[in-house]
Amino acid sequence: MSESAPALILSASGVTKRFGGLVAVNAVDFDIPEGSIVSLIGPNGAGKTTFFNVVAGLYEPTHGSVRFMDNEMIARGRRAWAEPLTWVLPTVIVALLGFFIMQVSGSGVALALAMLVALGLLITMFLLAIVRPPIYERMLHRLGIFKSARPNDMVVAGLGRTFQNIRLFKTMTARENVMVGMHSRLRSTVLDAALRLARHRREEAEADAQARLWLAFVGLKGKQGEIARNLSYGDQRRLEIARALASQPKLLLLDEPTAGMNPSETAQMMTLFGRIRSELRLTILLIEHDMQVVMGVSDRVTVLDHGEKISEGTPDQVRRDPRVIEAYLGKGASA
Amino acid sequence: MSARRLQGGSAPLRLLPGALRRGVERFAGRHQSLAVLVGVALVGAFLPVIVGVPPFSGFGNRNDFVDGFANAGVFVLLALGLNVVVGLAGLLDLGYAAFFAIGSYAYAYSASPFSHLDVPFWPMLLVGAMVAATFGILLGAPTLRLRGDYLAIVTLGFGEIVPVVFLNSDTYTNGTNGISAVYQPSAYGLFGIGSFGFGNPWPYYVTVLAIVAVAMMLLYRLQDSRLGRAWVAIREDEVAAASMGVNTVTTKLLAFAIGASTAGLAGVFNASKLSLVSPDQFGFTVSFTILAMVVLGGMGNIWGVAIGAFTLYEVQSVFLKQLTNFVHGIHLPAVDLGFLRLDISAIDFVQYQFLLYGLALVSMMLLRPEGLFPSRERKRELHESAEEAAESNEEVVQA
Amino acid sequence: MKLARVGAALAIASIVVGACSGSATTAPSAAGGASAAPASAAASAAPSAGGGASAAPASAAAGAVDVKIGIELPLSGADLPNGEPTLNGVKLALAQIPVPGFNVTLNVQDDAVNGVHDPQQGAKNIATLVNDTTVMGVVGPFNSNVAKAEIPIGNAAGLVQCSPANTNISLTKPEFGALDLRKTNPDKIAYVRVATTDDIQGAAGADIAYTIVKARKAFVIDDTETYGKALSDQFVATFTKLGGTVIGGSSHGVPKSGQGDFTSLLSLAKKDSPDFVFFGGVTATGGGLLRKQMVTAGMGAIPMGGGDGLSDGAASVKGSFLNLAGDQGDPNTYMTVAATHDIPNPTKLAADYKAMFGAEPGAYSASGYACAQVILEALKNVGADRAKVRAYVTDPSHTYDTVLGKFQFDKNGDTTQRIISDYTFDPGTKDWKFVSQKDFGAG
Amino acid sequence: MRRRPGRALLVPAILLLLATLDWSYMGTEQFVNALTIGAVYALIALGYTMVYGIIELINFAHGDVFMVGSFVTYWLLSSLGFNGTISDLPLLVVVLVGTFLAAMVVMGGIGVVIERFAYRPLRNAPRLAPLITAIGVSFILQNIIQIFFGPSVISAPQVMDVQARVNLGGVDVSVVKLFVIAVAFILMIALQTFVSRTRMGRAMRSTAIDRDAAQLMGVDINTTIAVTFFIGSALAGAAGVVQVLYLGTTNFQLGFQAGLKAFTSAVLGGIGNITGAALGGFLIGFIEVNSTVAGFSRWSEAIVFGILVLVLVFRPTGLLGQQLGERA
Repeated sequence: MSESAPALILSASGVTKRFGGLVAVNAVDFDIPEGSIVSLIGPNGAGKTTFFNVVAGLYEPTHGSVRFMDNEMIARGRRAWAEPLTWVLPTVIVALLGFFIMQVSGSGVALALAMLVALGLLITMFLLAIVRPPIYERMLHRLGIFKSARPNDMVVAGLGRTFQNIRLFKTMTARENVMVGMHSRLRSTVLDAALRLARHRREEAEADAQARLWLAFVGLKGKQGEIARNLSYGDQRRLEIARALASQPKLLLLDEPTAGMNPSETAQMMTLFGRIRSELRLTILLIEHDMQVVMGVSDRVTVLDHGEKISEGTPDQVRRDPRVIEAYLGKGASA
Repeated sequence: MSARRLQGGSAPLRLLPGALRRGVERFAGRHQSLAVLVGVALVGAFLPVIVGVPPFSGFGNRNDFVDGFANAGVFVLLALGLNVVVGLAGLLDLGYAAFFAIGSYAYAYSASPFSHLDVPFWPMLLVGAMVAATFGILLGAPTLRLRGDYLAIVTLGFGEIVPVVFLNSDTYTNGTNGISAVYQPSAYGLFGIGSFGFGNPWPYYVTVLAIVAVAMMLLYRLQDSRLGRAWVAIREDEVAAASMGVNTVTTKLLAFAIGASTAGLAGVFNASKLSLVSPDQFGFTVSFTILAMVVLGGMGNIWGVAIGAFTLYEVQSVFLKQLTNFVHGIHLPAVDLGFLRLDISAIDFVQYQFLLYGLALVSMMLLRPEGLFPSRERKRELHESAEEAAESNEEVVQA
Repeated sequence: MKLARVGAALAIASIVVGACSGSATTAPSAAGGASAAPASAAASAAPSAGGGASAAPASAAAGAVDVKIGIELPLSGADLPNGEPTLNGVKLALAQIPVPGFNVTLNVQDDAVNGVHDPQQGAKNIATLVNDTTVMGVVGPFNSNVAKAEIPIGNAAGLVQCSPANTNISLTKPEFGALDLRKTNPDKIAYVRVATTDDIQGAAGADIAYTIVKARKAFVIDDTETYGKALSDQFVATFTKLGGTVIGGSSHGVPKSGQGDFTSLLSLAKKDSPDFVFFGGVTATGGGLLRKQMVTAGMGAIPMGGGDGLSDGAASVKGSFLNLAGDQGDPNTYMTVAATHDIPNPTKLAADYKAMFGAEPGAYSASGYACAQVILEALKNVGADRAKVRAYVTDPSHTYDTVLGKFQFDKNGDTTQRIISDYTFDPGTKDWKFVSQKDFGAG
Repeated sequence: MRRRPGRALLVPAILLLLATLDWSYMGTEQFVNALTIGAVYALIALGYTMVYGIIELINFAHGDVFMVGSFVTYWLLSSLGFNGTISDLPLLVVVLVGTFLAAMVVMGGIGVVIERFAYRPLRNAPRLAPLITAIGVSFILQNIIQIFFGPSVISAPQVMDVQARVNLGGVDVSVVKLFVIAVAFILMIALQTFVSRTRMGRAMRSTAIDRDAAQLMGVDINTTIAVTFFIGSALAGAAGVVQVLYLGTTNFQLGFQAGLKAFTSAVLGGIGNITGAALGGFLIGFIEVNSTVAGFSRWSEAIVFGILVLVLVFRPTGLLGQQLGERA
């Protein structure tokens, strides 16, 4: 039973997203137990994709927060205004110190030195702010400064996603698309690449091999050389999944992966989901219109309508929920 | 994959017959960097020879040409750098000359009687590059969040501001007079050359060749790396790239920094060759010229861009002059439209090089956005085996 | 594919030949110079739009030694009105002065890029002229920042340059860093000029304002460029020294921005009601616009002055200062030229010039003529030898009797003739009218 | 170019605010100068903002359209034999109206042609392509002008008496400047009404908001975009006429700087927003004049572009613009 599922991999509480006047998502609480397949359904414009994008770090929520792997990752920024101060303050302090020393010792050298150091500090802080190494993040944390995670942060934390309207790198080959997916797992730096260090060459070779494996996994064996643009629609969907898997995520967000597929393709997709879960032990969050798919694969189903959660539970519970039926009325076909 | 990438752009290779060409490509595949160096060396050796034979020999003597080639080398460097920003990462930088200026001033300030710092040339190559890179980051950091076209404008503004700053901060830049008598590189007596001097263009030519060769080699390596893929990914679809774990900010900044540092190199070399740096050398026309070179050569294609830059420079500095002389030689009748008088035989075509650039930019974008050189390869690659196609990620604008 | 094979052959051949050429060319082109001759001969005819295709004197005897005078001037775009009359001055000199035993032609190089003089192009040009071994001396450049790029090259090559128009002090005077420009051979200067320097011209401007116009309160504007700023700064210095006051204490810089709109600056000036406005700059950078907008702003009655940068012909000349300024209220526009006006025989020069080019001589036609005279005289005395020509020209002991009158070059290459001529607008002829000239002596 | 009924009042409101401030340090004349320069920028900025609003293209050539407009005016007036002030009022009115109409129609036409041949083929190409094309077009325009009229500055006939003054609150103010400001305001109000009241205006707004949806609703996209270009370029043409009336000079490089500053205005006000563009234009005018008054004339350009950079960095949507979508 999914109720007794292990620890939550992701839990969103009171997530709200406004665009100007429009409330796309309204105070949605949402939990994903580890290892489960959870589906998010709802009529068009119910705010599914918006919620999705909030979770993926693409939108900053207006209210509420999202915990991922036991860390608060996504929420409205706190004390964001204070961050620039951390860049400037050290500089100012050193400069003042310099003045002080000059007053005392009366030597201009001290001031000049201090000024140089100050400038150095400014630039270092600036660079730190850009690269955002752990030290910097920890410092911000200590100062109570919180910035909502960006999409790439979420990927690093272990979240992979696909898009409703396929967003592959069209002019790249399938293999390169997957290798971009590995980006956050590869370590080689500019220097490694420029100097062609052994470690860089090794990493590239491994990445190449791995990419082929991922392509094989989703059933694109031998197509690694194809330009993404030239792949068939179904293959593009598979490639997107392979690209997402390549980042070795814990949680996989799939946005209508079977949209526009014929029954047989859809069936293959569903088996793929099964394998992703069984062989890779991944948790999956699924947005889907095709009720067959939803009811077939998911442990839990959540229904959004007009940005609000109107129902949640096992597929059967949801199917019987009158509010869901009401929400879907008029689109009886899918109900 | 390197082989095909090299072939993907390397126009000179087209001269070779099939078998030999394939051989070269196989070799290039295994030793790409070496191949680039050899390629540049061959071209470098070829140029001074070809200008010895008619019709070129009629346009001026060899030393003039070599001097011109050395100047062209500067633009090749600039184009290579801008190619990283525009061609690979897809960030339209319209203020690129600013980094050229920063590199030039960095050298002029630290190696001229103006400051009496007298730092030698060779270390300054690196320092200049680094200074330019730093400014690249400092400019990029706040602006890279912007969408493409906004970025273009910000960089354009930056490109306008920098010369004004150099113009008005007399204490450090000698203001409008510029810094003159900048020291020339010194080979410390090697090859019998102390200071490079003014009379003999060959040391400059060789130096710039070396710089270009190394730059191209490094750029190829980066293009083949994780970073190169990330650049193209951002160019293709920034949101998707970010959602695949690419840190768009740092990746773009690296593109900016690397592009800027190349411009810094070019600046240092140029300042040392011209021995003069003044604010009026770095107007927007320079930025746009370089952009035209990149677009013409084929955005994202290293060899193509290098050739595009060289061609365009020679066209404006040699061909247009000859054309002018030719047209002045034959006396065409003047077109007379009332008070509008268009006397073709009085036109100085050198004056209209920007018309040429304009036409080049427009027709390129409309007819073959992938640029002059890569296109043929790409078309073929698309029809060849999948593995062959593997490299056509070099062109920027399709989809 | 055939073509491709040929290409391949070429490519391979090149590797071999390239290697040889590399070693061969370390000695500066001997053959190159010769092969360049026809081209440069063609070039000499090129930029001179209309008038005097071949400048070779009629008296060119067969078998005479072929030598050239290099021309390095801005000859296209906005700078053409400056360059062409100067070039024509040289042509006139060549046509009139017989040089027995020599067949003197020109090697003309244009340093304007997109219609504006460009140091880089200048440097390239001078290198070209150095490589043309038949060039004995160069007339030019016209602009100071171009000169800065060229002087070191000429100095290293020992090719003498005579500038008809450069006025920037730092080009020659050691105390302003000129030695850095001639590092290679500090003792062998290769650059002389017949025009006197900005410090004197700026002073002359201030002198006009103070003594002739009787102005006490001046508003100074410069175009933020090398020539203009130096001029303005000197004007400010002298004018205050004479006892006048400069509004704001210094010059107001207006970079040559697209619209050339001085309106708000003039409104600013108007508040302090100046009785003289000085513009350091050239027509191309806003001289004419400024005067025109002064009139618009109701300041047409206030005299305006400027340097020789405004001296680009009558109101009939399209794009000239007077043409742009229009003729409302201009009688009190003044302009100085860093050259003598009372040349020994002005009418003859003007007549000959008109006869040959069908136009009035420009402000620097006579200077160009004089430069040519200097080089030709050296040629006559020492023969076709660059080094000797340079030595002769720069020898302070030689006195030259030129169309500008008698003068020498001091040890820095500056003319000893420090005369500034003042001109004003003449509503009758709609052209500049000579007012007076002042000799600032051998200072 | 979203419709913001309330905001139509913003420009007058803010100008009123500016007027109530104490400008004594700068004086009425400078105030008028600022308005005049601002008016020119605003007129050009409108073109930028409309085109951007509807096809999200920064039309780099727009500044040069303005430049060409000034040359058309010059050509027109001088070929009609006018070479100075026209004292006869009726004739003057006729000439002015005629010039404005002619210049606006001609430039509008040129704008449409440019769109048709340079931009339309690239409508679905990636962003870079049309941007680069626009730069190319700008070069081409400049050089065509240079071929016909030469590189040097041109002195154009000023048909209005530039020295005429009227007394305004104890200060003599140039009539030409007032005329320029008036023209600018009339055109802006006309544009505002056109966009908000007419059918074509609605078509433009809907196309700007969602091109595909508009197409589904039966809006002819090509015509709508063409009309947008026509109007934008026509306004630039009007600015060209103003330039000649006001400064009486022009040259082939006029477009770059002016265009850049006008674009800054558009961005400052919030690109895609007509009222914003007008507002931005006047603000830039004030910034420029004040930097001169404060004695920073050498820096004025750096200041303007510095502001551009700052605005784009801290509020990319400008003063009146709305938030953009995805962040990445």
